[in-house]
Amino acid sequence: MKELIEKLNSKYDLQEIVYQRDNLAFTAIRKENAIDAITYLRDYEEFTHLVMMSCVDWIEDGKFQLLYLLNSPEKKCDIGIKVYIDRENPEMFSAHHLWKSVWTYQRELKEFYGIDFPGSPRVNDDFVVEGWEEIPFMRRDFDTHEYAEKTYFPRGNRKTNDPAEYMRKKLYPNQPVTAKQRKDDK
Amino acid sequence: MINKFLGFKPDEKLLPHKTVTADTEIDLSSHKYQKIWLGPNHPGVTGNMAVELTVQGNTIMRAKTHVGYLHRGFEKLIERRLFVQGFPTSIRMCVAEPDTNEYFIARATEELSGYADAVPDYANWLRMLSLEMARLQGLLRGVPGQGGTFALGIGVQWGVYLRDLILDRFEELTGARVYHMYIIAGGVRGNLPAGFKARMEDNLRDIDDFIIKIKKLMFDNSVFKTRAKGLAVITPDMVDKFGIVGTNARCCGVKRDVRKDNPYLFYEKLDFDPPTATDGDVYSRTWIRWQELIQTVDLIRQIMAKMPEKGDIRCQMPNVLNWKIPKGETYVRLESGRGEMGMYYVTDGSDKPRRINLRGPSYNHAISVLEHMLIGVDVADVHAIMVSLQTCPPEIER
Amino acid sequence: MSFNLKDILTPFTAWANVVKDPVTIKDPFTREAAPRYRGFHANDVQVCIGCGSCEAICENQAIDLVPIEGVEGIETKDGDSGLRPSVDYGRCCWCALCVDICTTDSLRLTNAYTWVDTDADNFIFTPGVDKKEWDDKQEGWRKPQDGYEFYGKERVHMEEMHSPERIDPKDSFVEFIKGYSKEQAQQEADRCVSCGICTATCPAHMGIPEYIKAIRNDDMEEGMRVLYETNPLPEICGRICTHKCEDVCSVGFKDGSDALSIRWLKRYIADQIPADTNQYKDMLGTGDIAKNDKKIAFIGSGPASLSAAYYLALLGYNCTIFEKLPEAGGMMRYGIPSYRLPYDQINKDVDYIVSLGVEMKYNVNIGTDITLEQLNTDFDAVYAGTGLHLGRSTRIPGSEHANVYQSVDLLRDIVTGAEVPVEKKVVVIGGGNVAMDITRSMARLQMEKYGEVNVIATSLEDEEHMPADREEVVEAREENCEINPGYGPQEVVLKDGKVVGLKVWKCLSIFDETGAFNPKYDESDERIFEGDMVIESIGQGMDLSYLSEEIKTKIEFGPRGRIVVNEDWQAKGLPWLFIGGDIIEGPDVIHGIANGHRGAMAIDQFLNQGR
Amino acid sequence: MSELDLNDKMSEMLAKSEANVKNSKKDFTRPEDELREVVAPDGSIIKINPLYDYFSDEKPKEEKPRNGVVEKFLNWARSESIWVLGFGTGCGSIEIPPLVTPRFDMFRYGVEMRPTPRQSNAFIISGYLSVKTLKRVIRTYEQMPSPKYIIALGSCTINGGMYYDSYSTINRLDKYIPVDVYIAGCMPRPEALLHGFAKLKQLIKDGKAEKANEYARNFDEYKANQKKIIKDWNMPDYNW
Repeated sequence: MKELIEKLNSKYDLQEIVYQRDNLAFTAIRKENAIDAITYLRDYEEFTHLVMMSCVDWIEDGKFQLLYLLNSPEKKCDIGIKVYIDRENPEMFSAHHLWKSVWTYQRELKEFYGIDFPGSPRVNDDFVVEGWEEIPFMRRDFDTHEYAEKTYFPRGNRKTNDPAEYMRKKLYPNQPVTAKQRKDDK
Repeated sequence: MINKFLGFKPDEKLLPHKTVTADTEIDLSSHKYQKIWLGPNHPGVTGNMAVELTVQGNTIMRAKTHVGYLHRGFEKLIERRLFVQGFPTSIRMCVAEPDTNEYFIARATEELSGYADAVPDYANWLRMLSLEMARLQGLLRGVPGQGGTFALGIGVQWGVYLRDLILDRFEELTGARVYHMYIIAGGVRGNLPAGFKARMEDNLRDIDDFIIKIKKLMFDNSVFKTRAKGLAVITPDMVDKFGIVGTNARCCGVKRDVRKDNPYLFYEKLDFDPPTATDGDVYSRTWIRWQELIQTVDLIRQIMAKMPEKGDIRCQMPNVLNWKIPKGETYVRLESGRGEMGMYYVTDGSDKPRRINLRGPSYNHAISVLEHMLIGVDVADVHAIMVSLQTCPPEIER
Repeated sequence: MSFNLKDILTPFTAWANVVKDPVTIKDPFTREAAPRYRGFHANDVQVCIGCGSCEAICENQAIDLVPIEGVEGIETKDGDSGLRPSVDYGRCCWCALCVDICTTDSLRLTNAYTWVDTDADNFIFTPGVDKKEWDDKQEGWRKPQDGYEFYGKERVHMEEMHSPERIDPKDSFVEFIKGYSKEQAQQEADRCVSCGICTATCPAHMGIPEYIKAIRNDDMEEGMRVLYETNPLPEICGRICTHKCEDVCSVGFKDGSDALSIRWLKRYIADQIPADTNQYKDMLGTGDIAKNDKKIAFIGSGPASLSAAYYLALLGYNCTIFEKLPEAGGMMRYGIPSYRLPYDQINKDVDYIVSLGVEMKYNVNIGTDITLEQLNTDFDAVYAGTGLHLGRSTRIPGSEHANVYQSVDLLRDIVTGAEVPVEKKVVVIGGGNVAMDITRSMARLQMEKYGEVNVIATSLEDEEHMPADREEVVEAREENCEINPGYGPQEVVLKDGKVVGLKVWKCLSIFDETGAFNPKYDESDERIFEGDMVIESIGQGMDLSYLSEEIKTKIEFGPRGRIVVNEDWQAKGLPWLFIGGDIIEGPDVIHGIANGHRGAMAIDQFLNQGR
Repeated sequence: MSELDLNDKMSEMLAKSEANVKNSKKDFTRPEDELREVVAPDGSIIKINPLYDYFSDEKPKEEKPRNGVVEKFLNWARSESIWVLGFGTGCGSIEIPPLVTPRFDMFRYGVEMRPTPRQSNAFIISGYLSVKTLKRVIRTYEQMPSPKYIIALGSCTINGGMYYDSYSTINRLDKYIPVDVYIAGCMPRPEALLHGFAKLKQLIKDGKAEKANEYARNFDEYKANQKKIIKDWNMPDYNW
């Protein structure tokens, strides 16, 4: 595993390398090198099985992190290739020519995160939702709870109490201490 | 089909899928083709999904899978929940074998927070037991279900009954029939009840009996053979190209089994060899699953014999309400009844996961593989192919 | 495709099932679920304390906390929020995490599973309050045992000096509880379930879950901000608070689990910040406060006055504290031995308050050096936060003897450095914290003087009802003091004009049926505790000598001689005189701090009325 | 060119031709291809392509109960033949197979599964409904002949269940289609489902299972609610 990563590093100048387990490593690679590296791993290093493609929204850094998780059935180890792309107008090179399953993932990422993969077949088709009008729902800045409350109106026959506040009023009636408590008591 | 059955040999050239090749232009306005939707409201479709078929006569020219009818946004919801709250939510991602998802969440959080080695052995054996029981109940639905797609309803009646007996055992062990919520970070949520092994053994004996009956019913059945053999062949070169895993890969001789390749829990201590076949068609896939049924019964017996009599069920973990996990990411996988399942788990140092992503085998099987397989097939065989690929829509759309 | 006859005939073996017994369940409607099945909720509302952990852990927001006031047959108890969980079966997923985290083990799931209704609004109920047919079912999911815990049950042990060395004359009055390390504090803080019952119970309503959270996040400055919001004496309170919060802590509710050591965690936060008033000011954002022209005088520098002065100083008032004794702190300094509360920690808290512009005037005796009326004319308002500095006597025969002392006097003398009489054998009367303080102080002094400990403490209350904190009693015993609870003093035995012992009778009961103080004794069980001196420590009285006779006629006195105050802490009859601290609440530092804070708010309101 | 790539090529061509059909201005000359004129719900007259003709312009009608004994007899008959549509909308449908098979055997109570809405009178909403499924459920429900009943399973149909904060699933089923019987549980056991059927039978016998008529009466309100959340309303208002 280590030698392989070293080899990859000399070839593609990896950005971060994390050995999560003996047989699992994550590494970040530059966007322009990514497809090249993945093709290399597939064709020359026996990483023939694409386990999954995924994406993480690092909104605080303004980045999307794409993940190509490759598995080598021969070496029985996995390598996760991470690619950071800008959150503004996110776009990534399509890898649909490498595996048949890739275009489904890319279609999913397009819908879930709004990442475009030019050239990928059917990438603009609806995947799981119909007629979605908000921002892509898997982005961190989409608040699903707020959206659900506003759209699907839950039943209104419920009310809860904070034990601390309720009990304080019971034990020390009309004896607020902090400004917030004074406000509450009024 | 009846012609085939009675030995008539129709002119092969007249069959549409033989005359229409991939080069032929398909012009929908020509009125030669028709679009039909199979599902979501269709009793034969596996779960709530749809296949949009473009057919000429009885032959499928083109298929498109439509999913999303069961989309609940789990991955988004779990990002809003504490680590301990994630697992009751996550298991709903897969109704056929929910225990697998419990294991992912538990295992990933343990690994990322450094508790992976602290889980008691006894708890790990119990985890393995519940995972194998889940595989067994899935197979008890799946194997006869394949017969069901060829109108052999009786097998389903037996299988579902026996599955119910396993669910009774689950109920005893875990407290629920379908969504067990048993494997929790740090261990499991209950001890083996008194007399469990004996009752389980009783059920396993019934299943042994069923295994022989179902062989006679399905695999020695000329109808089943005629229809299943040669149908929807997976070739070894397709396996990596489409990301085919599990029994669907093993049916064409590519031996892929996470339990052997990347052993987890105590699978190294068990004696088993995943079955393989060479034909790659619906028949051999079902045949492998039937063999796996035998093997799973054997594995459960082995687990019950080898597991310690008692032990701790959970290690001491941080307070679940305040539990934070340092920044990190991992991928955990296991072999479910449908093949390799896995979960990509990212944490960012807060008390909630940053991202989880489930990799279900159906993601590829039901979309790219199925759409490829259905071309040139009779409409009547669609269900058989879907069931034989073990499509499970909830794990596609999550 | 070839097929043979066998393949056509074998499937017909399925017909063999025709002669088999059917597997159908005859009556599925009454079928019982498994004993561990997770069905519908049941709650033992008498045991439940309404801590809300179930609400916190529910991932579906299915649980609400609703009041049970007015529900028949349910009484709330100490540390009971008066709320009970109500479950929305339009949300529940029956994962039973609520059961597993329940701090009282009162919540469980029965194995009932049938609830059919035509109205969706009916699926909300309060288990145990709304009667359901499954309430009496015993089968179902309960929290698994055998080491399955969602939070740590045991308190993290705190380093301390052990008995022989802690009464070793070398450092007998050095603080012997060492405080938590960072790891220990975080581990202890991790046990908190953030229910807030402590906050409600604490007279000062300290944000306990919030500062414990700050410990978990290792953010001491945030912790200090939370502390100072309601309590300006964290170092002091972190050591000697009577921690009513720990008594009601939901984590320690069950047998075999310890309450969170909230007091030590508070001390941990305060200890992490060095005694540097500038750093305090930066941290708490009190660097520049706009002063106004109002002046307030404080009588006494105990917790109530310090707390009131602090919060008023923050609002820009000019505060002056008049203290009879040479240093600030009141009973905290002069009533509590330094092995429990070292002086530098008192100074740390006081120094910060002084740095905010609070003026301290020591050795000023109100009433003699300056009259209260004079204060009224010089200042806009006066706050009296004096403590209980007068010892009470048992008034038993022989108690007027010179070798019979009052514990408060002795404790004060120890602090001021005056000569303290130490005899070889000492008997202490009293079972409260002050009695323990004097017992243990005498033990240390005896050790210093004679090299051995010979102190006997006795109290009316029996072992279980001793008012002192449990750990005080245990630690006193560790220090070789003899604690003999359950005896009533009858006479100081004199021989040749010298004290030789204390005659006691076994006490059977302290209060009579009406609840009045009327102890009953077993006269046959008489003992004599030998001793050369007797120290009385049965409670303290207040010293109101600073009130002139004229003022005394203007204000009202309630039971036990306490000054009656209105809800704005003003003495009835004298709106400019605000009262707080032990003289209205009894001896308790946190009460003092709390009503000091409330008094400050009342003074602020009083002085701002005109504007 | 391998077979796999050929399939891809075929897909591309098919997609192209689909686009052609959608954009084509070609007149359909055959009689069955002629455009049909209908009155839309808003009163306007529109022309629709017979290929996409799923238009119905009649609102559902309330069914008035018949006279005393006749209605009683009919209700008894209805209650003893509950034909359930085999549409597994959510995870609760995993508990349907045990009911259909010998162990719980619901046939003995007169409950049977049917493959098409035209033959069924009961619809089990087995748990959560994503908006995408809701659209299909509404169409299916409207295609079922009256009298028809809805059984809702689990928390999700009552108040959103564990997906209360999901952007994709609805919270309250009764806002969109009328529900006769709710069964609590996540998911309800087969036995609980049988209890649900028993309750439904009782309601039918008592003549209280009138939710289909309620749907017809408050049709506009239901439609408004449905349209509020189904963003691409590319289906007709009347589906029968």
